[in-house]
Amino acid sequence: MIFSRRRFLGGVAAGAGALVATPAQGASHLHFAGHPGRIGLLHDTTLCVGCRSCEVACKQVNSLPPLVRPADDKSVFDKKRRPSDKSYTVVNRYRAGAGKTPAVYRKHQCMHCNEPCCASVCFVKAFSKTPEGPVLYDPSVCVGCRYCMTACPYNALSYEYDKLWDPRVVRCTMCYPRIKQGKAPACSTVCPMGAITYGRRDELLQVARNRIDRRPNRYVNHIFGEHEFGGTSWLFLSGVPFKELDLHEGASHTPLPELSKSFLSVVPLVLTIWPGLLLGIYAFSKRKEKLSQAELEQTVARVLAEADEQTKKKLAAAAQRAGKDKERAVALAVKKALAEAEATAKEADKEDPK
Amino acid sequence: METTKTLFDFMTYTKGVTYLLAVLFMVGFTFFWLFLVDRDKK
Amino acid sequence: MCRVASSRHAPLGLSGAILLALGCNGSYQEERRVGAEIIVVRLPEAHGALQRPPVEFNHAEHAKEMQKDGCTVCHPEGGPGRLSLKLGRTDDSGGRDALIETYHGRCIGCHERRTTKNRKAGPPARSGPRTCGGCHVQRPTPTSARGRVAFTYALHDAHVKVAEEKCETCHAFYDKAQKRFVYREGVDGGCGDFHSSRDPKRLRELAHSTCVSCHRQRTAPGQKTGPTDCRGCHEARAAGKRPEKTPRLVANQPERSWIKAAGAKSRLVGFDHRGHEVQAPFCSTCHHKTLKACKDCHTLVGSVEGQGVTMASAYHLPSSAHSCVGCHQRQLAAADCAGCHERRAALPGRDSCVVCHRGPQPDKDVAAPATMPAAEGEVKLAELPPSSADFPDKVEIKLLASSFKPSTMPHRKIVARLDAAIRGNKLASTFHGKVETLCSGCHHRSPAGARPPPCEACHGKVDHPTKDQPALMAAFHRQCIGCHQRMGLKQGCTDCHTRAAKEGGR
Amino acid sequence: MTESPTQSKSLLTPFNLVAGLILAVGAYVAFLRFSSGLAGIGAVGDSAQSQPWGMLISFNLMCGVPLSAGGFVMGTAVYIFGMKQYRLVVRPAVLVGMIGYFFAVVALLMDVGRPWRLPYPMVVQYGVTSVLFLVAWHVALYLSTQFVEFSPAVFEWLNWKRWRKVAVAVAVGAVIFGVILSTLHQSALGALFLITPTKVHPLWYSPFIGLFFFVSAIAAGICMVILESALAHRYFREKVEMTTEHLDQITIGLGKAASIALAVYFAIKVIGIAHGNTWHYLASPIGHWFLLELLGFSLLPCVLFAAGVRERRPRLIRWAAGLTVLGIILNRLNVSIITFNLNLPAEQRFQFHWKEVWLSLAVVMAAVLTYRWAVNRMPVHHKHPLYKTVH
Repeated sequence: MIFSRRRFLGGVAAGAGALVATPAQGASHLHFAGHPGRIGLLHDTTLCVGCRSCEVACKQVNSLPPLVRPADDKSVFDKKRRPSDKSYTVVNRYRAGAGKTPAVYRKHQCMHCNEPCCASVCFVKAFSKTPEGPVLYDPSVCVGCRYCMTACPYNALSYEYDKLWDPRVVRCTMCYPRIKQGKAPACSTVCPMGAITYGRRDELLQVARNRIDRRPNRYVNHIFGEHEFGGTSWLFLSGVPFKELDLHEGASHTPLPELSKSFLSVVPLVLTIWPGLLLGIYAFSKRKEKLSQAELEQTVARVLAEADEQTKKKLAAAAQRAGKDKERAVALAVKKALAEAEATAKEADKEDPK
Repeated sequence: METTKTLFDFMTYTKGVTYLLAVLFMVGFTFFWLFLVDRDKK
Repeated sequence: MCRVASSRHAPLGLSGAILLALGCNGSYQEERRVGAEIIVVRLPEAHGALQRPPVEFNHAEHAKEMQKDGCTVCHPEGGPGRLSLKLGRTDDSGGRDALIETYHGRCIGCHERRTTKNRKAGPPARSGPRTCGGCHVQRPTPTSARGRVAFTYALHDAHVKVAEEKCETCHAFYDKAQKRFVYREGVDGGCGDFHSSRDPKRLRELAHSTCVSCHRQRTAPGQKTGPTDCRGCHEARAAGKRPEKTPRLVANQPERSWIKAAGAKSRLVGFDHRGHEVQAPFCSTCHHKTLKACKDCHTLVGSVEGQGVTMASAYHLPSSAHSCVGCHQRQLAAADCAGCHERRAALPGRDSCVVCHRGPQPDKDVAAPATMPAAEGEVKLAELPPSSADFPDKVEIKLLASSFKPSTMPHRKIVARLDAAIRGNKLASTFHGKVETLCSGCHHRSPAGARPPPCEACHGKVDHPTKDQPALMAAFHRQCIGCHQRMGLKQGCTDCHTRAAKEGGR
Repeated sequence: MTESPTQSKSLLTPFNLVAGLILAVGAYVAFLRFSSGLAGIGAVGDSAQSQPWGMLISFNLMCGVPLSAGGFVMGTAVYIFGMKQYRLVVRPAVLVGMIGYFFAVVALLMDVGRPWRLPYPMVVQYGVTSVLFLVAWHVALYLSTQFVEFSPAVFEWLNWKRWRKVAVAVAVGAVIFGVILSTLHQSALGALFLITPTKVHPLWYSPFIGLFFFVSAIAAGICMVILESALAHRYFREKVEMTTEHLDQITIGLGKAASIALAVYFAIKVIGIAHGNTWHYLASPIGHWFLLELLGFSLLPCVLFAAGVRERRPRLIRWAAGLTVLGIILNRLNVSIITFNLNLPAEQRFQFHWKEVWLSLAVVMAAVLTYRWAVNRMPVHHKHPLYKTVH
């Protein structure tokens, strides 16, 4: 048995959502090497002849509808194809007709990334990276948001759009049920050229390096999938630049989930900093409002008091003068004073900043 | 001009440009603000 | 990249950085190839870097456009009938500012003049840019398609005919006593012999002024002349072998000789120099820049002149284009050879030493004759044996019985095809001394000649990943299809297999 | 209870007819979606596989959410910063925000494969490593928060005095909570694309994309308030209390804020280019398209806003607001559809399908009608007679 059956402890428990304590130890400078002894597949594109036996075998194993056109009908290669819900793997032809260089074929399917971004972007955690290597999907929780498909840098995931009640995200499972029985993935067993080798990923890397060393003229000195976006379970050898095979040549070695990590790390900080900050600003503006309110009231009181004083003086004067129209004059004075007070209050209001 | 080969060189260059731009925008902002509130004062 | 910061023109740096940034190239650029006619104009290193990106000047387009006006519009005469290779000057003595001024004045001036002229005359206004960004375009660093001039035997022959045996026209050695250029037969190679080690720049100037000036002057009707544009000489093209009819170039080389050196222990190698001459397009295919013998520099333990490459390496290093083994190995890329040799490429094999090392032992008292007799190099191949159980006519393979009827492999026909190719090739017949050598093309890792063990002995039902050993089906397919691919033969499924009637899908 | 004056008018107005047509066909398309799956609205072939997010996500969600940012922006300004002069536009802004979010969720329900499972990230299993997990939680929480913020209007309409009292009491808390949520999910919508550096064009892709989405959402929110207040003033005259002078004053104030937001947005976008050193892409056709978006739909409205504020021209400000809204839509579509997967062959890239576009429009139309229904009934643009003196 190639795999150790180590249990993956960690992550978030389903249902209640309580965090299970993980035995993980972290440090910013360390690298997560992944499950030891996990399996992989090596696709040597210099051997592939585009016979599409792998497509046929994949369809049989996964009970998918058979090929529309016979496998040796080369016209399917006129168009670039991608995996779909009807075929989990496709072989594409590259470089045809470009000068005298012979055609190169590359198989396209889920790469089973070491750090799968389909898993990291799933908001119901429907994906899991098994210790054996394959990335698996659980349709029982999938909502169908298709963020995983949007995120996949290899465009390897497909959706069963024509299903109404139980559409699933589908793709190569690396024949997980077969490998659990100790069998190799179907595509690797049928390849007439032996262009697909199945084995432990670390051993496959060594095999690939040996092939490059033995025939340096045949191969580009690079194993695609060893490091790209943190590495993949599927590894590729090529005699032409990987870019020409529509693979992300020169891609960063950083796993893609790392890119959203920085944003996600800000979230708890915003959740804790914002309330303090906003309440602070709120308190500040409230205080300012209160101060100006107090100031306003003071001014009004002062003006009213002044007006009162004046009225009293006027009243006294009027009383001194005395006369029949005494009462009317008093009323007039009061009115005037009140109007004045109001005007002063308004002025104060204007001075008050927003 | 050669293409950048190291992260250090890349950062040296892009940081230089971004800092320069940031300073320019800061200065620009001052004038933009003055332009905006110019009439309010009168 | 941040040259601006260290530029001598600090005050311009700030604004420069922004302008630079606006036209700056990205960091993850792919390689960009430009044609041989593109000259990248930079300042000489002594003058520091340009503030703006270097200019990619299309010489061919300008030359075509200026054909009527003649080359001298841009290139002043540096001597009688000799053009300066530089723009508007004969040397770079002016310094940085003068140099920049020359280019700006010349280019923009001309573009402007042509615009004003064209404005009166109407279109086409092929005037060229007049603003900075028009010429100084920021692009990823280009890789030029310009190659070394392939001055083949055939070309040499054509030049000899035209120069009417006046060798000193090109092979000019300055004789101080006679105070003129003379040709020294058997001594001089090309100009490079003398100049390349002293001043490569001077060599470039000389080559251009000598060749291009001569080509330019030969304008009389009926007079044959050569190219005057960059691509004419510098376009990389396959050199090929020396045409049979071109006469042999003689520079004191032997026709046949023993390769021997003081202290060497292996048997001497009989080398047919004349026979190899027709296989190589240039002398420099084997010799480097001079016509010295290999062992002159590549001494037994290596020397400074030989860049430390020992004699053994000089003859055997597979990666070298100059070594015997290296060159022989490159011949294996031919379709007739690649079928077997793409897989069995680890030359030289241990048993192949004697193919070359067949001469007398060097330490024998009997000295080898100074020249090698003509018969020494020849090899006679035996005929293919008759069909037998050990050498079957046809082999039936029933591996894919579920999908296909048994496939018949025409064993004898395949061997005969390979045998025929070998017989037609002198190098091949030398190295495939025995018929059995052919067997190991397919029956690899088993002793040549004897009835080989069955393929199933190693290639089982499933592959062995760590040994990198394919399963039997893959081994067959790789062997057959791989060879057919490399030899350009039929590769379709039904070319070997006949479909079983029941199966339709595959 | 307020009387609805529209009841007396005929329902057969041209607007109602067009709206009815859009909704009727939309209902048919929705029926197709819920009878034959997403393939029923055009999600077929390689295009749908490589471009799983179509108009319902890229337009209704990606554009609907930033254009509904007005509620949180005005809430912050009035309740946190104490800019009381904008108090009159808070309620309509919150209403627009609430309706915007609600119908973004409606679109989402149409788009996800198994809509009945939409609460799963909240109740069944937590995918905490996903940015979408944040979006889901925040949109759900924020929608509830906005309902609390808007509920006084509903309670006034229903005349539930005690409930209204409670709602008013928690208002500031709700606003602060809303601001936190908005900060995170507006930027999270952009951060969704952090993981697709190979798909979003380098000119649009940036580590700052979350910040870009957040800042542009502020501008979008302000512009929607400018437009909404002007349109309401025009089409719901009898419901609007505000005088034309007051409206113009508010428009100018908001225009100032919008011009600053856009100036900041423009600056950080340029710094984003410098940060990624993607200048050289600007010289390509797609670079010109980028420049059109950046200069024509963010720098230009920024300048127009500034000119409108300085010259006191509210009409100009309203035009600039319209331009900004278009610019935000263009930006979101550029990121999620137009430049997405640009390196793939055409048949694997996004293809417009009339059914999906129609469904998307129908959802927008439903939002507009809901808005009209609410404005005609609830005290949105005017104070309820019973609560004239309190606020």
